[in-house]
Amino acid sequence: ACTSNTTESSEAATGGTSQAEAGSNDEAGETVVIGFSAPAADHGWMAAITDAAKSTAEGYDDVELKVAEGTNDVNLQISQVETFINEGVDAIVLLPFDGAAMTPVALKAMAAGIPVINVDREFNDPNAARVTVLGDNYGMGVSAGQYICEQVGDDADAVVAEIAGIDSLPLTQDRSQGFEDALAECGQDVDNRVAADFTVEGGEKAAANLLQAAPRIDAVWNHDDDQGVGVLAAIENAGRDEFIMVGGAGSANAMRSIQADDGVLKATVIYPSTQGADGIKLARLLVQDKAMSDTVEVEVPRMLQLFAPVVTQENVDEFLGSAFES
Amino acid sequence: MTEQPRPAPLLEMRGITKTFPGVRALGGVDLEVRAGEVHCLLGQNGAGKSTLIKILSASYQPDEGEILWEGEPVALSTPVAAMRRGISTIYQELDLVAGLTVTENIFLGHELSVGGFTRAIAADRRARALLERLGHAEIDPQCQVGELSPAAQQVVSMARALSHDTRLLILDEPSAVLDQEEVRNLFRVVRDLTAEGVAIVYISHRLEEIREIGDRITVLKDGVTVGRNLAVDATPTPDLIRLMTGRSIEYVFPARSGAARREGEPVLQVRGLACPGIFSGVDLDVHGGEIVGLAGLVGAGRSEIVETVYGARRASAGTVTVDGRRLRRGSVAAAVGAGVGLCPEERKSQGLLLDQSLYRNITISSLARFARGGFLDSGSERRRSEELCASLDVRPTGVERVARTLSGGNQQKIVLARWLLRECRVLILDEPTRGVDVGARAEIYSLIRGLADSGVAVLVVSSEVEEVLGLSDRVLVVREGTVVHEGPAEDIDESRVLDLVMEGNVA
Amino acid sequence: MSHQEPVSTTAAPGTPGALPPGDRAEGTRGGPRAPGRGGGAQRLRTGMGRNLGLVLALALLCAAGVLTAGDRFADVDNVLTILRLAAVIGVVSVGMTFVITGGGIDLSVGAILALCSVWSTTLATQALANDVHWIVIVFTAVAVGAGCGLVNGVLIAYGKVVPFIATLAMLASARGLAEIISNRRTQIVQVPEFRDFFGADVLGVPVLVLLFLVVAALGWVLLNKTTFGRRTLAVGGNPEAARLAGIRVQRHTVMLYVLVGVCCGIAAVMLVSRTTTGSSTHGTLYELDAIAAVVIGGTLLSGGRGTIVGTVLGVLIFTTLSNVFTLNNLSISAQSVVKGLIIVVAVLLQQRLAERSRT
Amino acid sequence: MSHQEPVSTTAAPGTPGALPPGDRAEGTRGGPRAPGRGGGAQRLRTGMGRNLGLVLALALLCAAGVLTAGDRFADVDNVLTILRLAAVIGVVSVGMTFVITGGGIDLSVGAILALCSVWSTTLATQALANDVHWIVIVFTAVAVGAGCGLVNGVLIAYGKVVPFIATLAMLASARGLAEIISNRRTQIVQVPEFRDFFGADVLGVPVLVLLFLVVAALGWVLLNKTTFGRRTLAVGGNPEAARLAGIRVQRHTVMLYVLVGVCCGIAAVMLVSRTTTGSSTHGTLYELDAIAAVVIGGTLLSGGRGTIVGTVLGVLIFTTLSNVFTLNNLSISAQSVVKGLIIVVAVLLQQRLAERSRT
Ligand SMILES: Nc1ncnc2c1ncn2[C@@H]1O[C@H](COP(=O)(O)OP(=O)(O)OP(=O)(O)O)[C@@H](O)[C@H]1O
Ligand SMILES: Nc1ncnc2c1ncn2[C@@H]1O[C@H](COP(=O)(O)OP(=O)(O)OP(=O)(O)O)[C@@H](O)[C@H]1O
Ligand SMILES: O[C@@H]1[C@H](O)[C@H](O)CO[C@H]1O
Ligand SMILES: [Mg+2]
Ligand SMILES: [Mg+2]
Repeated sequence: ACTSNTTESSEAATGGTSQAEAGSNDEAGETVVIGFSAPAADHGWMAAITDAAKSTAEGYDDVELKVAEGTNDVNLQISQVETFINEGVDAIVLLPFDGAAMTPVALKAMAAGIPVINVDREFNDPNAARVTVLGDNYGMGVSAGQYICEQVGDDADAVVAEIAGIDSLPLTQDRSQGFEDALAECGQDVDNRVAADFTVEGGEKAAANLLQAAPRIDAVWNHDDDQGVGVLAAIENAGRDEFIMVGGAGSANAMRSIQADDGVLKATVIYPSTQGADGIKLARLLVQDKAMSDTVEVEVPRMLQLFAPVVTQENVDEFLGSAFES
Repeated sequence: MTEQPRPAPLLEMRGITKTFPGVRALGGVDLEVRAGEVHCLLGQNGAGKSTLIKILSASYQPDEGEILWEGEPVALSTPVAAMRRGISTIYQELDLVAGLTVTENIFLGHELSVGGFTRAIAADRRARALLERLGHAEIDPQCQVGELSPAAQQVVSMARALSHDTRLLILDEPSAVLDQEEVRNLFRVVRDLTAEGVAIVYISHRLEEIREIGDRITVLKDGVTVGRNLAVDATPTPDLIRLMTGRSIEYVFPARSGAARREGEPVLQVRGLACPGIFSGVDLDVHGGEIVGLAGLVGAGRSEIVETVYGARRASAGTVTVDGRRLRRGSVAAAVGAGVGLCPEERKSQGLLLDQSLYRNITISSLARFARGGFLDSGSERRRSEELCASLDVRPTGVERVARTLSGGNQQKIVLARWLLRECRVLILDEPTRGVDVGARAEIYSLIRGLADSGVAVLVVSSEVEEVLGLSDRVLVVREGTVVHEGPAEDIDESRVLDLVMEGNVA
Repeated sequence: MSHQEPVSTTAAPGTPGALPPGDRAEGTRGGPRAPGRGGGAQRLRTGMGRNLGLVLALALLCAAGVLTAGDRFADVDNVLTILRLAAVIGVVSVGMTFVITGGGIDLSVGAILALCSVWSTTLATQALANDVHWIVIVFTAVAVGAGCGLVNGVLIAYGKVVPFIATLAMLASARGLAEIISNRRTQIVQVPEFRDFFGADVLGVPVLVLLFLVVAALGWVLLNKTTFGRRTLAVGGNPEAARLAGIRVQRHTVMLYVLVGVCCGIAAVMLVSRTTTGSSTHGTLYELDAIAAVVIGGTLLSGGRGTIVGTVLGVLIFTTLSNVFTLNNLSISAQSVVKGLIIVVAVLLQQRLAERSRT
Repeated sequence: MSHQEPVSTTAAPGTPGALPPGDRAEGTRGGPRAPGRGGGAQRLRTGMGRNLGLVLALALLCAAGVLTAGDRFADVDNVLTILRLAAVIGVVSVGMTFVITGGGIDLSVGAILALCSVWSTTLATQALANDVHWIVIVFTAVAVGAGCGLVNGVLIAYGKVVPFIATLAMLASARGLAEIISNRRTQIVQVPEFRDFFGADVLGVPVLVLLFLVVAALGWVLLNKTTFGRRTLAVGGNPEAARLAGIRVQRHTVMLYVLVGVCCGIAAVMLVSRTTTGSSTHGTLYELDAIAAVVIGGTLLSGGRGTIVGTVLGVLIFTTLSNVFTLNNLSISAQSVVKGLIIVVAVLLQQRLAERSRT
């Protein structure tokens, strides 16, 4: 039931009050109560998700947003959704800590007639969500891999390294898989791989060790720009600059650095932090029984998969406006 | 007292040795105990008494030697094995679980139960019966043991021993925490038991008790048996002391120097001190050079009074002045700063850093003296501590030793050494000779007197009336938190003190 | 004997030789109790004084819930939501109460739970459960939990490794193993009977909540009415005295860790049924939550005193707190700050009340 | 000391009614040592026996590093990398050693570090530091750390809240506050002098590593050579006896928590310079890492005995471990499993060696 690959990301700026397309959809309707639950904001991207969702909701007079405590405990997150169901909210925007684990309670909400908008980490039952908004994790890996292929070419000795995010998340594995597959296309593979935890500190630690493990590197892909701040600090501490680095997620910091071309970071692949905000908008449309005005469909589509473009110095200006401040 | 018939002794221990790292606690000890007798084990602090009985109760394993039970060699490998044979022990350090009730402690390890479920009511009933038999029906079986006085805890330990089918009961310094009335009660129980054929091994430093209750005596010295199966009636006290110490010391108190002690301002002055529910209206003067004793029953509140004087408890009313300066209420640091020292009643829990070396225990209250700008000169700490230990005859020697490994009496000396080092103006001693042997007692007495003579004001609490009277210049008798008598020690005798503490209706 | 009988006294700052080490840890350690005041042990002994503060704290929380969220809080469904949330961590906490009462600690509960959840939901186990009976899943989870507990217990009791360190090592190993077994992928439960059984209600009460109640009740009986419980208190309060009383302290210690392991297994089954998944990330930081609930409940962190009722109240306080937060839409960061404050206030309150109830 | 010095002896299993909780926690808790076997307290007393196991464990690890990664391991840069990684957690662990030796525990170190890092890198502070001197950043971090420590200490010493609970509450509150202050954004340090100073090398040794060495050396002197250290041991060993010996136990306890707070402040400065950022996510789970390093090092978890050298060795073991793993490209999951095993083996080894060195 996939509908489209809209390039939505550039539209819903972090600022929230979306200035673009002030079509009839933005006219106030009946008040919509939306419950929002996401994992703990233990890194900048996740914090940005919640912040963008909140400010988007604030931009509408007809949206009342209830934000539950961010948590990495699925047991607690389930009970938060149960609370929303008990309260009888109009819609639930859910970024699950673990998609599969949150599926039963999402099904319960749907059964209770409350539409669920699934963001970022996918449920394992299509009936558990009315709409799914996904980043393209596999695609991110592919984009990063292709960019690196272009840069290192078919140099058989090239050393490619990867600094992954939290290794136990399915999305990390998707990203790594995409990266590996794209590299294989040009005869490369990952020579050194470490995993961090999406935090600055974790990135610094992992990178410091990685740089020791690999005395010479040609290209690095770092999954996440939050941890990227730490990765760059470690690279600077080690005084290394013989390689290029590609980031992930697309923070404003990273883009500014790409723009200034002041270091090894040459590109980043976008994973929009506005997915939560998209979720809020879609929830509002659903409840108010509106459609997406740019499609001809009468109903909001089932699934929205966001695009993972590569940002380089050439096109960075296009993306900087929508990037998240980590 | 009556000679038993001939069959093999109930218990024989032969050539028992036990070595701890660096210390040979037992170097070949023999002991023979017959059913129905009270067999006394005598010896100085550190002679090895507690170690021997711990081997008997299988808390330790001997390095060498054999144990015969009714003539048969036995291996006592676990405490349970010893208990099965009917050996029950009341340790010098009470071994109760403070958080459990009296009943729970009595039946710990052999609970009355059906299918794993405890039978609380039946156990309470039996506990009550045991306590009654011990003459302490007033102890509530439901009470938590941690709330009981040491004396009452002792009774609980006894009840626990009796809850087993006991054939040999070991008592390691049971009277140390008891007053005279309670000792009498203990002896009654002991006689009942021996009449039933139970054998008793009795350890005490109080020779008069041994005279009263004992049948035969084994004397240990430096971990070897030096006196074997001596009949109590036939062995004069000086002989016993000579066996134990190698010297002949009398149980004597140093002479009072008698000079004008009460002149001038008292060093320690207490006025109207009160602590709700415990004591009230306590006035107290101690002059430099004077020893003042507090007599009374266990539980009369003497420890609380001295602890409050010391600032370890907060008074609700009253003042304490030292050399004319008023002490801040409830502050030990203020008292110590003003030159007051306290040897607390419970040396293990209140006095010692058990897992630290002796010198650290001794210097802890005088650190400033060994420090320059906060940095310690531990060399001179050690040297001063060595000197003090030598002068107090602490054994074994070596100030790097860990306090825990010392025998009870020697631990007491370490606490004393702490305050000797500090050179106090006022020294408060709560039960200073509890668990201390005859030889060391005499030394401690003369040490206390020597301190007083050098101008220190000394306040002594003791449950041994004889000790209070013999040691002090002036005596205060405390009953239920009130001072009921005050006067020179020469003017009062033991029976009068007992009258006062029991009835207490005279001035 | 006359009324000044020492036996009936309260205790004794003057006779602290007898104070259990436990008491020190609560009262004295890091600051002695005020002179003339009783120590924690006796202070909190009476059922009333002991739990009064907790009940009050919970009542205040509920009042706050009703005031701020009205009917949305005081609603059967909402109460059931709170109880369902409490159930998983509650079962773990009951087990933790035993270990702590017995003088130990277990930092590995969350990791063991994860390992149990993963092991019992691997495809092989599920295939077996499909063929045989879903009870295979339950059995696997509990057996894995017991096994981990056994390892902990043996290391601690016989290997003489400090509990903190032994269980910290288990934390790392069990979570690593869970990741390896699951290949870091969430395991989805396919056995419908399993899901049906645990997802059901009995007379309107969810099976999960019933399970929690049963475990808590069994725990209460075990701790308070059996020789096992009695010995746990003794082993935690004074292990040497326990040994001299003939209790096999080492064996008992092993049993305590197996017990908490079994509780983790049960909790794993509950979480698997609630999420329909096994995952190596399940139960993260449950160790801190469980220990906090147990200690807030009044069990002595140093052993020798334990209370199941207190633990259950402690768990309910934390879960109700989360619920009230969710209902009130507080800022996420403010929630943590408030949580910290509430913990401190609850403990201080409980101490003051218990002290008053003594006098 | 002659070699049969009883200082290195076993504890008296026969007198354990009086065992301090300290000793129990290591030896007896959760399983008494066998009769005639040593308790922790004296066994590990001599410098040699005490640290031999640790040195050996570290040597084995290094051997493994050289064998598997050859020159990449035994390389000056790599050693400096390990030391730099060790520096931040090392400073925290030195502070933790004092708190634990003094009978407490601090679960809030990571959160305090985060709060210090965030507070000292807010725009206002940075603007101030730009105008005045970068030392403002350092000063702010240390002052915030000391303030948090003061709150912990007062709650514990005067409020009589158990250290575990008081610092757990601080953990939640400090991290929440850090999120509020930073608005959950990473604060990037703009003051170049700050970065230059801490990023520099002195004779080839990074300033961060030097700082760590200085803190460790000061800690060693403070613990072993001063009245403060001696009192810390007394307060941790037997608080009641310490009080009756005239030590102001409550005040001392407060100072210990302030001390660890200051260490967190210093560590925050180090981490800020290393990552060039302040963040509310800094220092996550440092509490467990620090406690593990301290306890592996040989400090008694229940107080009364502490060793800075052991702590430093403990920290080095953990950081070397993750370095060796990364050099070998091992998966994180395998790392966790092996980490758990190594913790246990190191502790068991240390015990056996220490026991042998006694006899
Ligand atoms: N914490 C307390 N609260 C209330 N009353 C107490 C407390 N501690 C002790 N008491 C009371 O104080 C009195 C004195 O106690 P204690 O047994 O210490 O006296 P003592 O004369 O020092 O006896 P001993 O010779 O055993 O040292 C007892 O009657 C007891 O009831
Ligand atoms: N665990 C131990 N480690 C080392 N030495 C010990 C240990 N236990 C006892 N000792 C030593 O063994 C000797 C005998 O001690 P024990 O406790 O048996 O003496 P005691 O006769 O009971 O003395 P007291 O009358 O003072 O109680 C002492 O020198 C003591 O220091
Ligand atoms: O949590 C993750 C990471 O922050 C990543 O950078 C984007 O995807 C989110 O789900
Ligand atoms: Mg003895
Ligand atoms: Mg007394």
